[in-house]
Amino acid sequence: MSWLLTLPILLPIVAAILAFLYRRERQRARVITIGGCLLLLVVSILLFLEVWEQGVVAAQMGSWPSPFGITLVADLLSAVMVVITAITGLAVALFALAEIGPRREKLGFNALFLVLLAGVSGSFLTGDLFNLYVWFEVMLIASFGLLVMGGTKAQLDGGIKYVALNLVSTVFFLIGIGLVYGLTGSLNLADLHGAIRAVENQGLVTTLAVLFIIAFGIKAAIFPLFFWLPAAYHTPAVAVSAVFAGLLTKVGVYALIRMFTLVFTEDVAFTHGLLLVVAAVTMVTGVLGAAAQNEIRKILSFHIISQIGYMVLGLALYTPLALVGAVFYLVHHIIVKANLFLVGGVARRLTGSFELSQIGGLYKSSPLLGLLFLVPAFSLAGFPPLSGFWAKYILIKASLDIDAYVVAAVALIVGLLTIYSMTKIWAEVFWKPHPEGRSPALSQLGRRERIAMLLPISGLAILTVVIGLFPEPFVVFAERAADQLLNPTDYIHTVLGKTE
Amino acid sequence: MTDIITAVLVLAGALFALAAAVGVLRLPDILIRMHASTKAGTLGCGLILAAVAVHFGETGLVARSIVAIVFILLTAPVAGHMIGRAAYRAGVPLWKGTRIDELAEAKEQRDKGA
Amino acid sequence: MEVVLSVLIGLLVAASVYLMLARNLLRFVFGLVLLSNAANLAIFTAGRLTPSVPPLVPEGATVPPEVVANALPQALVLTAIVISFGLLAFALALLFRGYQELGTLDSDAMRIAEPKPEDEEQRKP
Amino acid sequence: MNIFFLNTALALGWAALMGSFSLASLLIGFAIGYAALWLLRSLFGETRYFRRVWHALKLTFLFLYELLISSLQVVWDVVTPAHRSRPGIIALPLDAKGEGQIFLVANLISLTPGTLSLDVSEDQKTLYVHGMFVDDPEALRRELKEGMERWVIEALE
Amino acid sequence: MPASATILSWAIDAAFLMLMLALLLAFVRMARGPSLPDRVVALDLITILAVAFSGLFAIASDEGAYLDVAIALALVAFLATVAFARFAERRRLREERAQDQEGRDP
Amino acid sequence: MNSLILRAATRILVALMLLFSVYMLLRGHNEPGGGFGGGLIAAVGFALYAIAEGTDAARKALRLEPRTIAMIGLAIAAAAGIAPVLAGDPPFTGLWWFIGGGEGEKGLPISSALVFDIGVYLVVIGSVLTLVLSLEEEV
Amino acid sequence: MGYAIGMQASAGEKSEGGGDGDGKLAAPAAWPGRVAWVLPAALLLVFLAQLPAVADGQVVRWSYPWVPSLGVNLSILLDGLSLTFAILISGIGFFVVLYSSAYLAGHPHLNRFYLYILSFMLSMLGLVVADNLITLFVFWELTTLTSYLLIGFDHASAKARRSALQALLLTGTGGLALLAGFIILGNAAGSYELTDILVMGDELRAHELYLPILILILAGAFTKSAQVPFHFWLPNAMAAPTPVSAYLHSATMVKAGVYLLARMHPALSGTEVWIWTLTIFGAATAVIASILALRQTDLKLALAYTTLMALGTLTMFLGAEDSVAVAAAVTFLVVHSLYKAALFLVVGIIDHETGTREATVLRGLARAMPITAIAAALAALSMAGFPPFLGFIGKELKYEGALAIASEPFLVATAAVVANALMVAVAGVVALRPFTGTRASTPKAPHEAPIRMWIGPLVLAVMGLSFGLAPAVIADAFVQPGVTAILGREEEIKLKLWHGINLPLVLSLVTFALGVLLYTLHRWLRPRLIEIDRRFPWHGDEIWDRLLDGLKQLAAWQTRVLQGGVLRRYLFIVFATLTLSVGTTLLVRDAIDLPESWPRLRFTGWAVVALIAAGGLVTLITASRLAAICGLGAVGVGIALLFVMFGAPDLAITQLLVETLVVVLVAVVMLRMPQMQREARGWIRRANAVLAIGVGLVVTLIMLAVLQVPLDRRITSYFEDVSVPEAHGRNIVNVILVDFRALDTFGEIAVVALAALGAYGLVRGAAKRRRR
Ligand code: NA
Ligand code: NA
Repeated sequence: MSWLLTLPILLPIVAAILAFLYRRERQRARVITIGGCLLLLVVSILLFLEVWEQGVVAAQMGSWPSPFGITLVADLLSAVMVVITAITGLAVALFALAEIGPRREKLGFNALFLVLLAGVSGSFLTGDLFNLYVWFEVMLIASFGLLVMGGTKAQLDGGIKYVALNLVSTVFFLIGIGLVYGLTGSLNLADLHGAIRAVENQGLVTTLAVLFIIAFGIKAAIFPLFFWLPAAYHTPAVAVSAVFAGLLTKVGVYALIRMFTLVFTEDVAFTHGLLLVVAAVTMVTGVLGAAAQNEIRKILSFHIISQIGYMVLGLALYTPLALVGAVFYLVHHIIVKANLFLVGGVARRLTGSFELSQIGGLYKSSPLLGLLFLVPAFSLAGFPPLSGFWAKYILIKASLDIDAYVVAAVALIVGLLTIYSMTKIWAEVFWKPHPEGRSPALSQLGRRERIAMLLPISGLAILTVVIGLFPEPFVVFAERAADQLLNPTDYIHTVLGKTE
Repeated sequence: MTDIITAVLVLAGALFALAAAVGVLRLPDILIRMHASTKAGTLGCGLILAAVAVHFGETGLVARSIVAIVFILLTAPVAGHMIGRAAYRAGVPLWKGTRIDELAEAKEQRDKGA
Repeated sequence: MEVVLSVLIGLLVAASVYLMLARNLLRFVFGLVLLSNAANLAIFTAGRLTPSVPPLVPEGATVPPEVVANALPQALVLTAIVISFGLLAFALALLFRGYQELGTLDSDAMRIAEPKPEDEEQRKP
Repeated sequence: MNIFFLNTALALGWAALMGSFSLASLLIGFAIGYAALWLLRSLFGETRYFRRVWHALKLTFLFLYELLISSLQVVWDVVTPAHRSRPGIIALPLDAKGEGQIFLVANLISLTPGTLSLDVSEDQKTLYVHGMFVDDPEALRRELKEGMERWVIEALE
Repeated sequence: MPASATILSWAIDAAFLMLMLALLLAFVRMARGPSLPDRVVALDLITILAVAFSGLFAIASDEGAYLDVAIALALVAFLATVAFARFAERRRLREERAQDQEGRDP
Repeated sequence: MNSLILRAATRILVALMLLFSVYMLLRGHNEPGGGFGGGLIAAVGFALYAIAEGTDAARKALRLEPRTIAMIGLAIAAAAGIAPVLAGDPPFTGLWWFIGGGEGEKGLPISSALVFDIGVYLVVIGSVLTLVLSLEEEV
Repeated sequence: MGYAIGMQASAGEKSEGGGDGDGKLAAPAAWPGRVAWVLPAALLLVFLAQLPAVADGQVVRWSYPWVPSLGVNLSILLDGLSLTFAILISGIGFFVVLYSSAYLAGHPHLNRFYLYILSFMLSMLGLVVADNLITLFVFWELTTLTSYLLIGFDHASAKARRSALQALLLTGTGGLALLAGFIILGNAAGSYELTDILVMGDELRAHELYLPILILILAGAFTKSAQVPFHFWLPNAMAAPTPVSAYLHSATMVKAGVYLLARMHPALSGTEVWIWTLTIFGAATAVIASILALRQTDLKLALAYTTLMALGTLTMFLGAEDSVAVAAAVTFLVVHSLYKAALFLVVGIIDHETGTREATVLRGLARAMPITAIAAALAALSMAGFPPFLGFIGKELKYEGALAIASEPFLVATAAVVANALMVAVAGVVALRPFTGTRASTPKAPHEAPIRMWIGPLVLAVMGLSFGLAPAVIADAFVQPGVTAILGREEEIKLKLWHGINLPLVLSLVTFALGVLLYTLHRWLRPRLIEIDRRFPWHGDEIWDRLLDGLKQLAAWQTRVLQGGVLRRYLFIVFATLTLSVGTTLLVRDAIDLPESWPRLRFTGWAVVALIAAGGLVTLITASRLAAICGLGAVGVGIALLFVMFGAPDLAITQLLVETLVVVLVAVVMLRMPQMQREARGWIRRANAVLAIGVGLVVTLIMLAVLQVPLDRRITSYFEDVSVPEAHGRNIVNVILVDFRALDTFGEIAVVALAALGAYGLVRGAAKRRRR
């Protein structure tokens, strides 16, 4: 059992080490990378099945009992996030085969990429606050390296802002951890659930909760802390921005969900109320930001922010259905957003730019790419019967169920503006003729390149459609996951190993 | 007895250290200040480390104290040399009372030759 | 002592925030170093202070003799120090390359990734 | 240097006999071993080992003494109100050969009163020294050559 | 407490006081400069004083572990000084080429 | 850096530093020190070497590329973490062997924790030197 | 006007394509065209097969649990209403597909066209047969999506793209409102199944959320069915190929809103709000659209406006409770679908054959294209409401229904008369003038279209005549079951051609007279109407543009303010947010807890604290970066000394080592960097200072409050107890690092290794590039 929980972290790191040591043998390094991602997927699915059947599972690193040693723990949310991480990782790694050249591979792209996955998995699986910090940092440093690899001016400029703001978040997270420890004497999340309630000065607990909202909020890119994201996400290699877009902010959202369902749940009116306001403003500012952009990746980047608002909304409403929505949204969004970046990458490859004004003409000669764009784009916009519709629908219903009409309206309007941006891309990149009269076609790509690019995109698109057409199992899953979040007794008992 | 020796060493060491600091603050130019820091500072620190050796008297600690003292004796003058040379080469002005500069003369001659 | 250190931490944080808000990125880095130090000190202080007695078990004993300093925050701070070193080293390399490519350390002038609207207009054909 | 290893082995043997590897017993063992080897010196043929150990000891103590003096001078200098030094930089022609000797000379000069090694010329033949009291450069040069440099050469050759 | 121990504890206090005073003075020089090597000398002295402080603390707390701090510091402080000195020297060389103004830190 | 005095000093100092770093590594479990401290001191030693003798000499002295050292260190640490799984324990469980232990005496301890710390040591050396050398060569 | 359609689109593509990819694209596979019509035909048969049973009053239901956890089922409800729609959709769909195969023959994207239009048809069918609100909504949105692709089918034209977007966003807006309305309705009813909801009319009308539900659902219906003021998207949507317009924008999609109103009738109708809203919006739409229709010279646009008129009329009548009014609506629905589809297709033929749709140049086509002329005449007569066409019956019924409407018979009747009169005129303009008179020159020489094109309009037009002659067929098959479904009660409806002389007949005569007058005057009227329209202050289209511009400006403004590209502004906002939110929480949650007394401190403590503070201060205020670094060094040393003083030798060692390495790295890097410039003075600096103090203050206050709580040391105690016996290490810190919390350490060394790897890639990556 314990190995199953540890492997999603150790496996990518071991693969990273091997890929690095074999970096001069390009083929072998690539095989190791893809193989590592595949294995990660297998392991994560096994873990998910285990959690699905057994309920929450936990493992004590070093055999030291909780809350003394570090606990790795998977409930359904963690497990599914690891699965999605593996899926995204595999898809992006495949895409990277066609995109990342030998120079960046030799500089350690594969190792950085794999360790990024390890950091993300670690963040999802750890049951310890400080250990979460560590995995955050692993993820962060890998993302730093990936972001600026290649070293163009834009990358460096964006990278500086990205690094600066993320480091600030990191330090405040660290301070927060210190304060939580100083207040409760514990770092184990399950243990903190009780310890935080035992604190007399609950006002102080709320204050710390707000500090964590800020620290995780920067990672999650909520309003008004998201600046690092649009500053940087359009600058690196497409594979890199795709994996960032899919996973990084979601780790922040995950951390918010974890902390604000397991630890900080005593002053819900205040903390979750704050989150609700933040969620609404985040949705709006994100989508408006996108409306102002005319570059594919910039548009998509701002949409990440607005979508984060939806997920936070699910947490902020703090009802069973709302959490179902948040979980569903997380899963859906990662798949869709990563895929949109990948499609954008292919579009750039074929047309030569990300700037809407400089490209076009894909509809005519690359209908398949058009379809592969439409699926995630309209899913993102919440069109039925794609995955995004159900995600949005659940959240709106959850809002309306508790008479939160304003946020429901905001969520709806933001959905509309999302359509606006997605169709802007569609109209400019696909429908509009290419300004230089070219007819970019997929046949321009070599066979292997085409497979490496289209296979992951198609796979993710099919997944989107499958979730859209057969949402029931996913909803059932999300309901169970949400139930585990709202009633963390299982989690706590599994970790602390006692029954009351 | 060891306590008394320790006390003396400690006091002497601290005194030299203080003298070094006063020198570094008060003396007129960088090279002269370095005399203070290199000599008095090293001795002060060395004496306190010697006090550690005396105070504990255990083999491991005594050996480590000696290692530390040796290390300081090895490094302090090198550091002085490095800083002094850098200061000189960087053209940090010397005190007005400086009487003779054979290094500058040598450099001049070299430059002429070149 | 904890009280004094709390105030000191506040001062360090204030100084670092002020530095980080500067235009010059070197100042930002200095601020970051200070902030990391403040954070480490905060964790250390939050674990409460025990004068002079390190968390070492004497040879032959099975438990530390008396009240010793709290070992856990020390381990956390140690980890944090090393991590922030890694991050800082990377930030320095980034700054170095950034200056090489962008020719400035003035963050206000770094407008490649997010150009001013008027610049963007000019860039268009 | 074989004899040095022999001497060290004797020290270790002594410590083993005494059942204590404390520093004191090792030092005593070394001293006793030194004495024994000195007595048997004819066995080793032509060797400078015994002299060198002696010179090294002499160097160490002389150096420590000089360091103390120089530090006291600093103390004196800083506690007296007016600054009365007459500094200057002089070139010291070197007889010491090789990095090791030059390094030791330079270091010792730095740690002794009134002088601080600044630089070594590229041909390794001149050491530039900053002196605090350079009334007579020639006298200072002579003093340094006769003192520290000679002691070092003695100890290392 | 035997008299010698009293004397020792008194001596340690006095030594601490002197070290702290020394630290303060060195700090003033460091802050005032004016040249880079001046600051480096001061910083070098500060680290030397920290070595002494650690040693002294080892005696004061009767805890040998602090000696290791002193050793580690003694080992590495040298590197910082060398790096700084090299910086000052190399910068000068660069500036002779670039006609920069940083030769004297204000 | 072109300084005879520094070069000569470095010979001795680096040897001392490396010695001390191994000493810190090995006794870290019982006294202050350990993989970090040890690794950092060794790295400082090599950095000094690089400054005094040039980066090429430092690279030659290291033999392996520093990045490779770091990765090998990471691999060793990972192996120490995973090894207990083979023994049926959770990852990172300490495995201990006491060589030559008898009555009362535990003997010389060899443990997965030590192996782990060696991994830490190598990672620190490799990483710090990667940073120092690559920056040094660029500037 | 130059609305590019079908063939023009492909010609346009050839000109802009630059030639390189065209060879590959020119010939799509032919087989989809040969089988595409099979699907609508088969569906038509399936639905027709249901007709007897449904006409008999039965309701076909079928349900499959789709997302049961969310109460969403794929359930089908086939009653009179939905079957009427289903038959119209599949029937007209069949003709349109057939027509398209000739109309778009050779178009490079013909197969995509089939895909879109068949998808649209399926979505539309799904919409009308759905028995579940959410399922209905799913199909509703799918029609929006497929129509977006169809309107933009001529994708190279900017106008088509704009129209597609406009239709998408406008109907999308309504769709979102509809979703909210459905969710609230579902909550109010406790079910999403229409079958359940439709019998709960009384409860729903009494529900406290009735009004929001109604408004939201009406918003959906009105935008989809292009009611004033949302009408402007529909004429713009004529950018689509003509078969699309015929199908979507006359017969089917725009009627989705009408369908929804009819569907919701049993549940929501009968209230004042319902009646007045539908009547007023419907009447306004009908009248305004009729006037706008006469203004047009583009035949297709003229038809588009008459479609608006029809939609307004239908809405108006659905506002009523009276069975005759509702019967009028259902009848007119069928009538309109038949003639309007036929006329659109005719216009398509004209366009296809002559190359223009301009009413001003089209004359005397009857000889060249006789069958088309017959179809046009039949359809136009039905449209104008001449007996014995079904259109006449529909119109009579409208007047009868209008007069039967209890609340506002005069308004409704007047609106109906005006609209119908205009319809007569437009019928003349569209179907009479082009075929009569003497030929004028057209871009292409006209001749009769292939059978696949004229068969559709002809059959539809003939049906308009035959159903007029045998109205009972329509009445029994569609109208009566439809009315029953709409009103939710059994109704007996009989359609007759001849009612005797009554008020409706008089109104009919007035209509004809007025219509003929308008037709004769239409060329005189047209410039005046255009002038009036031009002076009219609010044009939906312009408002739309202004809205979009406003959105863009708002977006640009927000981006300038928030995401201005300046790092320190980002940081300022982040720090300010931190201070304000955390500080406010501290205050409002009463969390501040200051210690009572200040502890006494030994001078060493004070001195070290002073060293740290002074080092920080130097770093803060100095203009020299070297001094700043030295200040940092002093801070580092000071903190190491603190670690020494409080029992943390391991920490002190690490701190010093790391500090040294940082200094070394900084010194290396700084060689290549310029000196720090002075920071700007002034208010920014003061604001920064205030903020910095704020952050520091907040941190200190929280620290102090935390320290007031006694620390629970159980975890450390455990470590102290087991460190030696179980983990065999006496340095507890090290044991934590390599054993108790080894996973932390593992992650940490991964960070360090990756930092090195990343920095190496950064530094060396550039080096290699430069060397190249
Ligand atoms: Na350690
Ligand atoms: Na363990």
